Amino acid sequence: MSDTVGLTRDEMAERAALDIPNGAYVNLGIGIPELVARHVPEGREFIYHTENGLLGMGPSPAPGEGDPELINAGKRQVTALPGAAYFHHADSFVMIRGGHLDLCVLGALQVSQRGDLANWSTGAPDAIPAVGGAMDLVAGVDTIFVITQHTTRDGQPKLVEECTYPLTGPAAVDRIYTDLAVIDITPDGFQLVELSPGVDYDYVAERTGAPLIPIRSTP
Amino acid sequence: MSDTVGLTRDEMAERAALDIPNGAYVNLGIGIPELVARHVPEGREFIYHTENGLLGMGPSPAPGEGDPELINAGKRQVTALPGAAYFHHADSFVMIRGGHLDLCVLGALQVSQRGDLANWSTGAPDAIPAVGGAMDLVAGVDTIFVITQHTTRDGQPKLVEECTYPLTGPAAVDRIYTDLAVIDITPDGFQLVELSPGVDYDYVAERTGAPLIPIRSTP
Amino acid sequence: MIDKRTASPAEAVADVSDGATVMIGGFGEAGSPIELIHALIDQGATDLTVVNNNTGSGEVGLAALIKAGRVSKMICSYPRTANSTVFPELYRSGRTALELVPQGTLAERIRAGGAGIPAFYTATSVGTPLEEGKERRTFHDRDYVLELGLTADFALIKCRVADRHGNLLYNKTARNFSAVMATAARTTVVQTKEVVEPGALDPEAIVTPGIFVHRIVTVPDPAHESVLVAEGGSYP
Amino acid sequence: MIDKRTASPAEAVADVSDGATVMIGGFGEAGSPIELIHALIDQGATDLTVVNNNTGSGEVGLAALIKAGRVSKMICSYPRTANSTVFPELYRSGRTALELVPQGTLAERIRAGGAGIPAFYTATSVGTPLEEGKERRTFHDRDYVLELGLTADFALIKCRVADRHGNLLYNKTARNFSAVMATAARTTVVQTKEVVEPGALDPEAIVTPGIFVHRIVTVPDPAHESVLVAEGGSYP
Repeated sequence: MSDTVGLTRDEMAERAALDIPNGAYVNLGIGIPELVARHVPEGREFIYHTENGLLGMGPSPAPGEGDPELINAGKRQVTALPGAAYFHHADSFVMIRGGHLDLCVLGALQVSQRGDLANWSTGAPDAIPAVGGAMDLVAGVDTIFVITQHTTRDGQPKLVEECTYPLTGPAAVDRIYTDLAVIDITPDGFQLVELSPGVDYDYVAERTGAPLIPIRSTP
Repeated sequence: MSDTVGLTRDEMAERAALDIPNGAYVNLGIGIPELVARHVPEGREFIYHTENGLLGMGPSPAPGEGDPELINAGKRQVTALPGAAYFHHADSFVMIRGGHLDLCVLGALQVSQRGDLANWSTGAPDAIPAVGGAMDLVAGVDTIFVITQHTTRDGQPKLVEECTYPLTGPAAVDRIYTDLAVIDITPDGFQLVELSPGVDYDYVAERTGAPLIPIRSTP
Repeated sequence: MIDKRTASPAEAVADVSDGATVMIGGFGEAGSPIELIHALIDQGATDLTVVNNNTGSGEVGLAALIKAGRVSKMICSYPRTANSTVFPELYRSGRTALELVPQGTLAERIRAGGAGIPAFYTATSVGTPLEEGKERRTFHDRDYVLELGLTADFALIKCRVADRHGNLLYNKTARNFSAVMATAARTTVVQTKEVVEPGALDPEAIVTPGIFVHRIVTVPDPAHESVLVAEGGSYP
Repeated sequence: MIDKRTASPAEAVADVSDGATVMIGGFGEAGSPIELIHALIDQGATDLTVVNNNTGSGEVGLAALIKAGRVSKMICSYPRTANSTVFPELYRSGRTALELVPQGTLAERIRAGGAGIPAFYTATSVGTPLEEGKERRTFHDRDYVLELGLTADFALIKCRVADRHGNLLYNKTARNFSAVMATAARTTVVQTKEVVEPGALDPEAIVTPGIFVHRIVTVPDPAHESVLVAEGGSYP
């Protein structure tokens, strides 16, 4: 298989969006998760939350029309849709910590077969530690989707038996969308749900750092 | 001395108002304390807080002009002055518990010489216990004034060595305004500050259930 | 299209089950969702735990719910108000239990429940009979007690205007407990005088964002408890 | 007449003493009170503990305060942002300490400080390296950690419009930490684009009631951090 096997970043985001129920309140992490907002499936409406104090976040403003004080958690300028509401940080995390968001889509450095997530630090001794709202999101939001490349740039698996990087939260992740597959976290470990076009089980399994349960055949 | 010795309810409220500093944020309890609002000394401005969600409370509305949903903690209709703000109950008690109010004026069943306050229950076995916001106010507000008749209707002292009624809070009261006198709570106990017109030390001391330290003579 | 409107008060409270915990907004009559409470009486759920600052007055609204024998426990700060006769009788006869909570602690316990905070410390009630049974702990040389977050199956609240998403504005001091309770219930049901389209409300001024609201019922001309009581009304 | 206006940023921060804890509003550049921060740099107070979600960018505003060596400790959730070079250097050289706090816990600790709550429990950080040194406790079969309320000597914040009493409205997502910090400082200093008379602001829409505000300075046309950084600006 070639280097261009599997989904693009945008296709991964589109695939994840398919699994978000209509009317859901959703927080999108920085990076590929931000792309999910471009792919609302026909007939559905999602309401986006950004932890810096906005519910009803819309797309980027037209050039020259933004307000440097209307930004998202990634500190990029955004817009507010009709029905939006502004609030302060404590109220914003009432929504997160109190379990009011339906779903959060995050990036990952590593996900373990138990759903442990590591996405804030490589633990490198000279790194400036920075956590932001990630730990609150994984502790507070019921359903956590992860979008990530299946492996690191140098080919190491990001889906692993045990995370070696510092955790964002234990047993946090529900489902993982990679360029190669959709994989659920189950009590038995990584459960393959769907293969990307042109990808087969063995290709994914070889690049996964823990056992991968094949798609159950319909009985 | 006659039955009409000492201050009226309204005069007690007027006297207490004299000791409220300009610009103070003040919560007034139900009963005689409510009358304090009628007596803002010349040249001063107080901002009244009512714990059910209003800062900048004004006087009762003109007949027929009230809103049954604009009330004070005593559930009487009030008005909102220019510069008022509405907020919910949790935010209202942030102001109280967080020490943001300058002063609170409360009624009392009993005050002990250490400043313990009892003002919510007589502890009678068939009473319906009801506490409202009194315990939060005494725990959170720095300066607590009490306005009360010096004795009960049957002549028992309300200023006592130890409260026999259930406490609202220990060591809470700073100053007491009665029909007979102004009395401070000090580390040494009740300290007479001022006698009402026509009242002498012995008259007050006889009606006080703990030692009353005389007014210090100017050295 | 996100649309949280529900056809009627009856439909909005149809799934309240026996034994449910129900937070009811209001401080005295300000903010009391009378029409939702009356729909709950009609619906018949019983053995309820009700959270409200008071216990209602006369024989309408919350007092009527209590009088109908549906409330096995009240959690409140001030169960004794003018024209409040229903609760005292049931309480004295042991048919309705009471958990008395200082008003600020009640508001904060509800806020904590909605905020995913299981417990917090407060100085309120330290050294009083209401400290009984609570854990005491010292921080920075002052004593505090541990209080637990409070959540509910349903919150029934009243507002002035809502949009289809459930963004709410209240009327003056009717905001009181309602804006906090909206955050602490699995299902928050709102009666509003008016529903507007998303975008009609200033996003800077919204008090309760729609994420906390699940059902909206329009009651254009809600009854006032004091008026009903003055008329000697009773429900049903 | 209650009037919290102060003549200048310099006057508003004149009494910040060495060793003070200063909360500074803003999330990135949104809500950052640049003019107040620059006045604080001019004023000279040092050995400060600063609470902010980030550590500023470029060499203006918060980053300039850090670069000037005035900050001995940062309490924040995300000290690493685009164009943030000042803090990393001082941190690596050990000249500025860092207390890293998850963003929601930071907001809630500040809110608790303002609310008279010395401590609360949260599930955030359980099972992670940031749990270290915290007390763990189980409620309803889930584990939580104890977090302490956070207060400050000063809060420096920015708003859009204030009245003389200190009632505040903010601009969009510039509200962020500022409205919480206003409650948690002994002295809250606000820079506003505009001051209006009491009564000009809708009492239903006020975000920060005046009780939390002590000094108001008018800065009609505040600088934007991103513009200053793009211009290669540095302060002083």
